[in-house]
Amino acid sequence: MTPLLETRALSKHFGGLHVTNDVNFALAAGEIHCLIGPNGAGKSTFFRLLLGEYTPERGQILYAGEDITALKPFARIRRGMSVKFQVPGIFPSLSVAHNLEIALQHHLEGASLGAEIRRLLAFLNLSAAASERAGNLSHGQKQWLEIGMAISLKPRLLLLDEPTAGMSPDETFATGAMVQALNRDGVAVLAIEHDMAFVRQIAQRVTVLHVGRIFAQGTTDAIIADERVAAIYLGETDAPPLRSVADA
Amino acid sequence: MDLLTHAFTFLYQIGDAFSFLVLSACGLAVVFGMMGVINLAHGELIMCGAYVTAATTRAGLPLPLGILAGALAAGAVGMVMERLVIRHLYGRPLDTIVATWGISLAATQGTLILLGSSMPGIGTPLGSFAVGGYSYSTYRVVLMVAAVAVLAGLYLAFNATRFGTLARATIQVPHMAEALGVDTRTVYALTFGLGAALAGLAGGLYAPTMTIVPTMGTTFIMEAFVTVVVGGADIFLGTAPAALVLGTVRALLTTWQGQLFGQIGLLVAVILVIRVLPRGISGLILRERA
Amino acid sequence: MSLAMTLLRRLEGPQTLGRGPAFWTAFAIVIAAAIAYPWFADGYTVGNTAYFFCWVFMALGLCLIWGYGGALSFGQTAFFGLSGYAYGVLTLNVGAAYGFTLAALVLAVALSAVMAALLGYFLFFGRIGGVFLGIITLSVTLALERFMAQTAGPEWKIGAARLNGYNGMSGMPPLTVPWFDGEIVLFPDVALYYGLLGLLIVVYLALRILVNARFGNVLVAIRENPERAEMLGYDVRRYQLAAFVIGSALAGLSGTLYTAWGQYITPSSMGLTAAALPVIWVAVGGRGDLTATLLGTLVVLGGFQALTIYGSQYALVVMGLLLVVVVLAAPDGLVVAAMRGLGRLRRREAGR
Amino acid sequence: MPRTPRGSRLSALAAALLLSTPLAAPAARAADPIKLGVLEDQSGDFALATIGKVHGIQLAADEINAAGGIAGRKLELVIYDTQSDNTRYQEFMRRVLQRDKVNAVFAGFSSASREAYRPIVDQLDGFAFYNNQYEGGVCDGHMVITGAVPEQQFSTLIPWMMEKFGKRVYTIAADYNFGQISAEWVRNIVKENGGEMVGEEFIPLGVSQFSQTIQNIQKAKPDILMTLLVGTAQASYYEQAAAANLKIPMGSSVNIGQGYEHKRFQPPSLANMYVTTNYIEEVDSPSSKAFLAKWKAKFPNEPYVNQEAENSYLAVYLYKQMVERANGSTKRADLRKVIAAGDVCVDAPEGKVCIDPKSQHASHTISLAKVDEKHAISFPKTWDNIQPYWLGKAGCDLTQKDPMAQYTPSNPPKP
Repeated sequence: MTPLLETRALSKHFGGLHVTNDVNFALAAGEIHCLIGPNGAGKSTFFRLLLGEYTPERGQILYAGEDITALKPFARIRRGMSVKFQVPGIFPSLSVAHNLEIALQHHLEGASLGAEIRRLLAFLNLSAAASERAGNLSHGQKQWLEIGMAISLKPRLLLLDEPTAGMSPDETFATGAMVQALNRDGVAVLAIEHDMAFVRQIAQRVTVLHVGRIFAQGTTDAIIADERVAAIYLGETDAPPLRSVADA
Repeated sequence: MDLLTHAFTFLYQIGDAFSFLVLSACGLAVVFGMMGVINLAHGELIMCGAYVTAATTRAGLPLPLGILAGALAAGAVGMVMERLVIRHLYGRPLDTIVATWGISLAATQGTLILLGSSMPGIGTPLGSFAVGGYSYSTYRVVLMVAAVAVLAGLYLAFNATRFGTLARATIQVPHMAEALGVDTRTVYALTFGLGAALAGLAGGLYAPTMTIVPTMGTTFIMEAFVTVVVGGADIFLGTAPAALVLGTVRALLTTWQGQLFGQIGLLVAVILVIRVLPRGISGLILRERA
Repeated sequence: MSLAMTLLRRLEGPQTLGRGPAFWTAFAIVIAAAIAYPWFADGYTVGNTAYFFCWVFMALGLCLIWGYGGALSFGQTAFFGLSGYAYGVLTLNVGAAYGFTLAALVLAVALSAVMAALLGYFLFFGRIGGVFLGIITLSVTLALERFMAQTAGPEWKIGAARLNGYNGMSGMPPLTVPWFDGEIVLFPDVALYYGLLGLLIVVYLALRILVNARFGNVLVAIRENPERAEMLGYDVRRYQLAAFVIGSALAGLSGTLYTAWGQYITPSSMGLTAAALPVIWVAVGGRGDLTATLLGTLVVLGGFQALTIYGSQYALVVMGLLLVVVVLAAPDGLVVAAMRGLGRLRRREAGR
Repeated sequence: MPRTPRGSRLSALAAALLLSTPLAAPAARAADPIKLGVLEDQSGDFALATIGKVHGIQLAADEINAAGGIAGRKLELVIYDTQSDNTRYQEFMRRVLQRDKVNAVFAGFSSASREAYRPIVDQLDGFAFYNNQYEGGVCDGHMVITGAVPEQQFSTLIPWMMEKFGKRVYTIAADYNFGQISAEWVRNIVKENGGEMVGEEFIPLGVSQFSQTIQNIQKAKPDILMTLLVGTAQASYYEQAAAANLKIPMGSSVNIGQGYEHKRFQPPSLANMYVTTNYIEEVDSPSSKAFLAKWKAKFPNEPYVNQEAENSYLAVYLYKQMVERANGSTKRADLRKVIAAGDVCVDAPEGKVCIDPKSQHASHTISLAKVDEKHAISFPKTWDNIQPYWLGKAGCDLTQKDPMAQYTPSNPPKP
């Protein structure tokens, strides 16, 4: 079966620094896949390549069998990809409901638009904050709002960049439940995540990136058990490398 | 006319355009490059420097000290401006443009009301020299030397002093600098003051060669902006090469087609450069180096 | 009736202040007052108000580009001048018969729209934003000004129309509306006033519909967070370009009307001072809202004129300081601040 | 082009509206003051040269009022600051004509400002005095122009300089109407007198750096340099040329007489400059001295009394004479009948000044001012009664026809 998303020999470098190096990656439809790796491993760059914010020097990106390497970001989104950024990407001075409306107006209008906004607000635990300025929400609520906007597009593939960053354990767990609920409706998920509890909660498969290359790949348990993976993380905790351009 | 004279005249013209661009732009470049602030009142700071220089020189101060006084006065005005207005607008670059434009309006007209429609000039010192049948103003050569000296001075200030280190740290990673106990507000204020003082210096240096009127800032401002935009955020890798390129472009176009083309050429250059190099020349150089 | 209700609903939305019966009643009263106004004012005052109306279109256009779209264009005057000159060239060559001045108006505005599309394509598809956008647009208008300023010679003419350099082009006819038994010349004063009032109401309501529609939603989304807007599948460049074209066409409309009003257009209407004026109007009134911009522009125009009359040489100082104070104390604009204050007051009254 | 609304419902409504407002002015009674609108730049770029114009009008009005007014009516001035801004001229010209209902307007410094208000004066049938030296060519029955024009300044200056210094002439001029048209005049007069143009360079307004220009001039080695530079930025030329030791005799129609550069710049940057002007405060005649004494008594802080200040002053007296000879009428048609008689003259501080009925421009006494090393002024020559001859010769005759247009030597009136 054709994978939903596939990269072939994908490479990107900044100056002399290879931040994505010959990555061959595949994601099946309906799968929840986590991308982990120490800081500077090239996870965010990989995401930006998938989204079209960066152009690769070499390699291809295929979505549902179609080569999308040269497509602009918005065109990829229209094909059924969707993203939630690490820093909440919302429209701060607009109301929460208005944020969702902008995401939903692609395919809905009038009364059904209003109904869908209400349904989503309930799903996101944000009903009470519907007319609040989005910029005034708590950090966790902003994350949820952005997830709500991302799923408003009815994506087949959802990219999540550290969806639980800055969340309390309760919020993290609720987020995991949300992701799983979406996945039951057939949405494939690719998530960058540091929180191993969260990874364990949602991931079906895990890929480890290290210095721009795929370092290991497998089921969650297998990866957690892999000593080499632990070693690169330990290396990181001892001496945190400076944030590179790639991660910024 | 022999080749040597030709070469000298051409170099003199480029040098002349270069020094004008560098001196009018470096203050703006410090403020824009380091702080991301577009200061539309830059021309009025130049005017302030020129007024103070002219006034003190007429009062009997030697010209170099007068120029220094002009730079210091403009720097002080800049610090006050930063404290009262700019400080409250960090992170709102478009609002800063609007506010500094308001300051510029009020300053020009306020000067007219307070000090009259013009100030007597102070005359260009140092006389002239001749090369191959042409005579040149010696002071213009001083201006070229001053432009190079200002660049060198800035390089030292930012790379060899504690202020420079702190300033660069503050600008690159503000929260980190703050965490390390740097008083970032003071650093911003000093940086803005430095930019203003450089503007005042430009005004002081050009005061002996120009009519001193409240609107004189506008004759600098467009060139200054063009240079900074073409140069990008870095003063040394941006402003200096940009001034050189633009100075050459302008000298060539002016020689070839007259002053109008020299002027319009500058504006077209800025449009093209932004299109091709959105981060200016320094962006290009930094990317190549990285 | 239901059509009217639908229309009314489209006029309201999160992108515009003022909604509900209270607002529209006030709106109707203001319109009625504006229609009755010439009965109570002298010819000069009416003509002067019509003159203010000429400028408002440019302000509304900038409000759309900057306030809603988040792109500060410092060069709207380029289109103002371009359309003004285009109107002059067209009417000086063809004349005013058969309502041609109206055709010239449309053509002149269309020219600005086309030029804005070209420039905008270059800017937005080149991903130029923030302060750089301001500097490029400013450069464009200054380059145009400097070019036009030196076209005094007899060789600079288009057909019968001499560009006439810095002194400006003059002698074009005022707007003329063909009528059953003759034609109405929209000279300043009452006839022009009603013409412009009608146009202003139409443009204002049309813009309200536009910004409250899907288009406006996307535009504010781009202002708030362009990356997120793109990641919701919107082609940010197209929306910015569309806003820029509409806003610039409105600047062109202002330029055409101004030229017809004074039968005169000059390069200095594209100069640095002129270029900054629309920014001031929009910033002082409140860039985030059409109504605020409309009111703010009229207040600032009237206020600055009054200052010049009564404050003489202090006018420019006051203008400059006012700008600084507004940016510092009421960053959303004076009218928006006042409207919010009013709303808060009313809520407090209601709460009691 | 239709000039008035005619036969339609809407315009009838408009007319009704206008009439219903209480503004049908009552016929002027003898005791009503005569109102003069004054639109001059008291702030902005041009203020330097124009504040004196307002003072000149105030001085004349005070004198006239002290002597009983014009035909028994006092003068009342309505003064607006136009801020060196063309749109302000448009706004305030409407205001003085429609709201203040002035009888005549004294307005404008730059030619652009004049062209901005002229359509409004024409449209509202006003009567305006433009009291400024300019590039010439305005043939408009609504205008009286008291400033000197190129033929008056160049037909005197250039032959005199060519005789004294040589026949090779180089022109640097501001790159706009005034500069281009003046340069055209220089070119024509140099040719008529057997001279040679060795260079011509146009400088955009606002340019303040002249190294290249100075070098071009050195290369061409002219005997005479005509400097037709305008504005405070361009004035920087003199300082820079002097610093580069450029010592070519300079001629100008615009410097000294307008912006008193010899007072503002450090000597000797303007040394060896020759200017033809109809008045500057140094003019050494009894009438000039008396005028200056009156001026300094009223405005002791005036930095300089330039030619435009005197133009403005004498314009009020010209207007006084017209009204008196029209038996107190201030109607434009009546005043133009007086002008058409061809002998409206006043004894101004500069000497005798008369209005030419064909062009409604003024004849002048032209003084040749020489600036020396110390920036002191001397007058090697004076020409009396120099006529603004060109427009009349080219075919403008306002006693016959009023085209309300501006012409240039290369774009003359069509026969």
